[in-house]
Amino acid sequence: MNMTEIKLKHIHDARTNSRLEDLYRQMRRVRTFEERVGELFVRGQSAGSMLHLSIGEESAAVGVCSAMKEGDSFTTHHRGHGIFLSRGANPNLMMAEIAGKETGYCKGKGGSMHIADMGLGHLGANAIVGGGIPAVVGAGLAAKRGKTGAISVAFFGDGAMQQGILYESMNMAALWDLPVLFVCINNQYGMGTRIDQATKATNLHERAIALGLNGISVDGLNVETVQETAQKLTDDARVGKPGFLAVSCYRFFGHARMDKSPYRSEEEETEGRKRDPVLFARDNIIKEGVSDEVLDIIDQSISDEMDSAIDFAISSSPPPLSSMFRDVYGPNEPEPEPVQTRINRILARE
Amino acid sequence: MNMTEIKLKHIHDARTNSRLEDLYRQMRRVRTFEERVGELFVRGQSAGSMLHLSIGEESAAVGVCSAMKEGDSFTTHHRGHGIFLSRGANPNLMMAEIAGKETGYCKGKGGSMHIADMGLGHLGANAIVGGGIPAVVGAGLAAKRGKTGAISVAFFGDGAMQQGILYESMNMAALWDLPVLFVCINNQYGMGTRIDQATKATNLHERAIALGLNGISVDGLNVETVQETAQKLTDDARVGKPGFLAVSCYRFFGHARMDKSPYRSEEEETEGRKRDPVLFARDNIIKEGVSDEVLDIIDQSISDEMDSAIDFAISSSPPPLSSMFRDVYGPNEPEPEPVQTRINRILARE
Amino acid sequence: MVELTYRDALRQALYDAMIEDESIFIIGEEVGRYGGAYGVTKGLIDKFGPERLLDTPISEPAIIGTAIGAAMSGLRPVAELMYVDFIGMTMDQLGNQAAKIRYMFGGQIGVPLVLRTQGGAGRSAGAQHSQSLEAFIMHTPGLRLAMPATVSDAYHLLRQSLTKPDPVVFIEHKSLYSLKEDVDLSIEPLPWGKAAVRRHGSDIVIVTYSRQLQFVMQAAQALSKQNIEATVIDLRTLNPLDFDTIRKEVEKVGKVLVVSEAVLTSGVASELSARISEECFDYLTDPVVRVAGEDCPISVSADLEAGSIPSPKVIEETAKRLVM
Amino acid sequence: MVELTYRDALRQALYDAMIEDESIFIIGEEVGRYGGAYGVTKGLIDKFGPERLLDTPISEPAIIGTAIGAAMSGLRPVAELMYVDFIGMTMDQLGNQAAKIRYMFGGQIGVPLVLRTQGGAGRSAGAQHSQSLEAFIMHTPGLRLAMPATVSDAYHLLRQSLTKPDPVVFIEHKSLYSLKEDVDLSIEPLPWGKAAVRRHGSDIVIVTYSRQLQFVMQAAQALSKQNIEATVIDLRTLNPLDFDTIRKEVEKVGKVLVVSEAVLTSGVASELSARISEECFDYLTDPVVRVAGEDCPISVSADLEAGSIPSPKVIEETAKRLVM
Ligand SMILES: Cc1ncc(C[n+]2csc(CCOP(=O)(O)OP(=O)(O)O)c2C)c(N)n1
Ligand SMILES: Cc1ncc(C[n+]2csc(CCOP(=O)(O)OP(=O)(O)O)c2C)c(N)n1
Ligand SMILES: [Mg+2]
Ligand SMILES: [Mg+2]
Repeated sequence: MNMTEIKLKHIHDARTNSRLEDLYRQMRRVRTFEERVGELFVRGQSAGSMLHLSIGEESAAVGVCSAMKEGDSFTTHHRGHGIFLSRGANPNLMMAEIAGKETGYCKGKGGSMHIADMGLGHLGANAIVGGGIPAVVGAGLAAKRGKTGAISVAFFGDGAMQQGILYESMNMAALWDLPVLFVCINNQYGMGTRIDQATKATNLHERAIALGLNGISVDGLNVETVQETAQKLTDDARVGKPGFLAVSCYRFFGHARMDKSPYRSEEEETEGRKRDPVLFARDNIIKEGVSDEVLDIIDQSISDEMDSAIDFAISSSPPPLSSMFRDVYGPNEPEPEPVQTRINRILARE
Repeated sequence: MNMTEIKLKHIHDARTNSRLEDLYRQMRRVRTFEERVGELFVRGQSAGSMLHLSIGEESAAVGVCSAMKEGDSFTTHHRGHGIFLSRGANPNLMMAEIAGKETGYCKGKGGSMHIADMGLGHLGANAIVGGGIPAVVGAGLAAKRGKTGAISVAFFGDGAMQQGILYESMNMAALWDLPVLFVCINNQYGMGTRIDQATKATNLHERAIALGLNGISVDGLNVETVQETAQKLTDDARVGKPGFLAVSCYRFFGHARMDKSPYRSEEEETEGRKRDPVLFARDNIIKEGVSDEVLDIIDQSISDEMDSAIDFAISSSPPPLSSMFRDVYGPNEPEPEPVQTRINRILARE
Repeated sequence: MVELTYRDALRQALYDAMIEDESIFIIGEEVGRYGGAYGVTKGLIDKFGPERLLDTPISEPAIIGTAIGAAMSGLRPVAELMYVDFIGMTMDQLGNQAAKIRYMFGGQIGVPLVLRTQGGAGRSAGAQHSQSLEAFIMHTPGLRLAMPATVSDAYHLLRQSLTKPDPVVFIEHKSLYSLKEDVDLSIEPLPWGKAAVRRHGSDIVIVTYSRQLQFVMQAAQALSKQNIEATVIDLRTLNPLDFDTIRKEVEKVGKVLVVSEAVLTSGVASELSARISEECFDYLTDPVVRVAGEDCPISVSADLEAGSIPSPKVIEETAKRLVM
Repeated sequence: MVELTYRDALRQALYDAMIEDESIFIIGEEVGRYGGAYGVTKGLIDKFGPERLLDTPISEPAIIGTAIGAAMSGLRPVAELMYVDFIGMTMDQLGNQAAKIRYMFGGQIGVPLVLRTQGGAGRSAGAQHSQSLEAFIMHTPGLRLAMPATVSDAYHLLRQSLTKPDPVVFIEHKSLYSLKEDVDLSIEPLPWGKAAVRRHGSDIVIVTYSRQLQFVMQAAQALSKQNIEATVIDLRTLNPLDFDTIRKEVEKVGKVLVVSEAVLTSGVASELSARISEECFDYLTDPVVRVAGEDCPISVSADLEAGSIPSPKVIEETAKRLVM
């Protein structure tokens, strides 16, 4: 135990950890993790520039995930670090994967947009907008058939609300009474397109209702509201009443790390960032009588944890070239022939 | 003029032709046309067995089409004979196309499921469920930009209600205020699947409303109701308020000519066929005081017309083999090379 | 020996596999109550119930996506796509998801789904219901591809597909469903991934698969009457591709015809022709000749339809010219 | 002569064409206000307004479908698909509708749309954002296919595409956008459908297209230092395919390398290799060799990514071995 850990333990022993404090801690972990991902990029250590940070969206990830149970499964969109972390991901393995390293969750082959962990029920992030949505219908089918009591949750952005596959998936989930929840993290933008530039129908949950699902929209400022709503919807889903939840929040930064968001005004951004679910929770905890200092200690310990994740990622090696043909097919199955092997054979004919 | 024509002219001159009588006449033309298509199949003269008859659905075709104007465009699904006919198609050219003959609308290359006539605004029938829907968004865009005052109407079945592309298309039409109408001919079945086996949400228009469109469901028994509702929706569409209309009816016969509908009971079919929009209209006309005999004469003239269509189709020739490579690309563009030409060149090397 | 149709053999394979493996279920449009658009799954719902014969709405992309999620959750879905012509709606789920999940996620999990579908011409079904689109699958690493040409293979390849750890696209041919053969299903089948030499001859090698095998065999018989003996290779699976068998036969003979119903340009015949030309270069006495579908859509009119794919006559004549 | 990037040349082509032809409009995700994911359409909205730069929701199938309907109604849409990797969502609209409408409807109407998209590796964008999927297009009769490799072609091929009566899929390469060249756009361009011989040599012919032209030219220079002179053919359009130019050059030299970034099996390189082997059989002294993408998904990790596509070094060494 280092000093911070000792202090934390002391605080923990001294008083009952409130639920809000726990939610705060989780949101802070997401926030700090994402900040470190940004640093990884600045240091030139991330695999590519396609890094989508979920800063500003922490309440959606944490609020919904805290209403999920062990054994539940989920898929996420490209902006899924926070969700995965909230479901228990190891930040070291995440950061290593984002850096494209062999020690990462996917051996450095997937990266930020294709991260997964079957052990934690993460059936995969997706770089195709809407691409991961129907898989939860299948997972829901399996859970229903196996009577496992598990649910499966699809996380996606407001942009995916205009992808046809969402409607097909929601219709099937309703038709078959599946333990499935669809969660739209409405950060107001799909790249540079504001939600009202993508649709006239901004009351997103109405679409789900029209297809026969439970449908609710909720303001994401207060993580407790999100958590409670999600709890209701997951409870229903668990007994075969599929649902849809839209959590509105604000994408604090650009779409990806290169995007400076020239398509929106500074005033809008300033206003948007005021609706900070992490600070909002922090303020409420303080109102409950917890001191700034205690929260600072929590923050510091998270900061240390994420620093280690960066160190872990940077000190790891990229996957070797020899791993290129591994895992295209299952074990003991015929593998692809490398182009070079074929060329050698052809040219060695004499 | 033959005898029937003279009689008809006489009747016409004698009294004001009611709107209902006109709608009846059109529905009867569809009904008789489809009956003849069935005969064509029985005689082994149709191109393939993929013939989808719209018997029982005449009020949807006629009701909506009579609310359309010259210059309007439309696409249909695979069960579109009645719609095309209601928009003014020439039965001879239709029947020839259905028979796969060179004299048909598409030179015998398209057939029943790929029939079209740009002159009448028919942008094409489609063998892909939902495949023709988004084209009306494009046609609507063009009409809006050109300020033509035209609308574009997509006709499709209840089965297409579960295709994602419909939602994408409706969303765009609403977003851009396009002169577009989506018409679902809800004949209760997609092949052997009853509508409530395909979705929990059988109030189909609610989905359109949730996306920001005008949305109405109407019973298709009375063609006048369909016509009036369609008139309202086309009027709105014409000024940039896109709409959706579901017309409920019953598919009297099997999905295609080979299908004997074993998946539904005879009682259901008997009940369903009682809801016959053609007979319903006929009864109402008789109630208005027109005699059976007058209607019989109308029917007979239509029967003659459709007999001629059959004769025309049967006496026409199939397209010559030489037309195979025509119209793959535009005029004066490089054409595909026939396999045989290539083989000849390769084998003639010595 | 029993006489079975291709359709019955497929149904039998599904039946036997479902009896043995509880995790198998069938999902698709009209697979249950209706029994499949071509009758392959007819009656299975009576035995296995609606939970294992899941009738779906008409939502092709989500059907495949659902099968993927189920496969990742321990089930073994057999998804049916009514026509291979609709594959263009599902290539994202198939090519970007199913095919890549094992690889992208570092080998954590596979997607053991079988996508059954059917293709090909022969029923005047028009441009959108008559295509042969196997090249899309063969060009997508991560997807296996089986295309049975015989009744026995309809059975065995489907059984084998249902034991594979990876997504298998299984393409039947609509004009083969009523094909009848006497088969003994208890005989040990060829291993998965192995081509079958259907006929031995010393004058020419004809490489083909799916329905064209029937046409090629007809042509080979006609050739035989003219004292031209053809070796006929039926590939059975295109991924894995049994190139060793092709090489062995080609090296013996030096003259090769590749026959495929699909559109010629950039089709499966192109891959086969290229590999043979590259790898058997010193053994070829003549150019490899592709007999394939015309580079145009397929018309509804029967003559044009028949004319746009290889015929026994064209195969025979091309082979003859190549040999002489 | 002005120095332009590939990106700028594309923008200039759109600009010039839109000035000349009022019916042209651009439709796609982020094409207007944002200026395109790779900046190609940046600023055009200021000149042409939101009616002609139509930002869409994220609805790929309906975007293509909308473009089809607009094209059939007298407009000339340029639809942008942000990544060619998403083509699997749109292949139905593209392959079953756009490609077949003229034919199915007996020549009544064409679908003069241009689908601009970009593909290829080079940005650590992972398995779903780095592919080269041109074979899907080349295998679909009715679709034209252009893939510019130079700044000048970026301009001219796009201008030419915008005059064609049929759907043109126009695939840019993400790693070429910042390529700079001195160009004089007023010089009469090569005709549409004609390949360019980028370099003449008597030892080997290398056939390629898109970004691999850059790699091939680097390899050719390195080879030249070793007294091996390569003829380099840049195909420019894959449909139409200028096989006459290939034939002419191959007949002179007899040794051929085909280089493509796409996955090898059943890819465009297969078609090229097959045709060359069949049609130039008597002129080939050696087998045609394909240097192409590996038959596996593309990793996000930079080394694996680079290793899974042809490199100048591999091209150079393969050519050398073939010549020696
Ligand atoms: C099918 C598909 N279309 C387009 C893209 C490009 N793209 C990546 S993210 C994105 C915006 C997505 O917006 P949203 O769903 O709201 O998620 P957010 O980025 O806001 O989290 C777009 C258009 C893609 N990756 N996949
Ligand atoms: C994309 C696609 N999926 C499936 C089919 C097969 N199919 C043809 S018609 C049909 C039923 C369509 O039902 P509906 O839309 O209600 O039209 P209806 O036949 O009742 O007029 C099906 C499943 C198809 N042609 N296209
Ligand atoms: Mg968003
Ligand atoms: Mg129906």
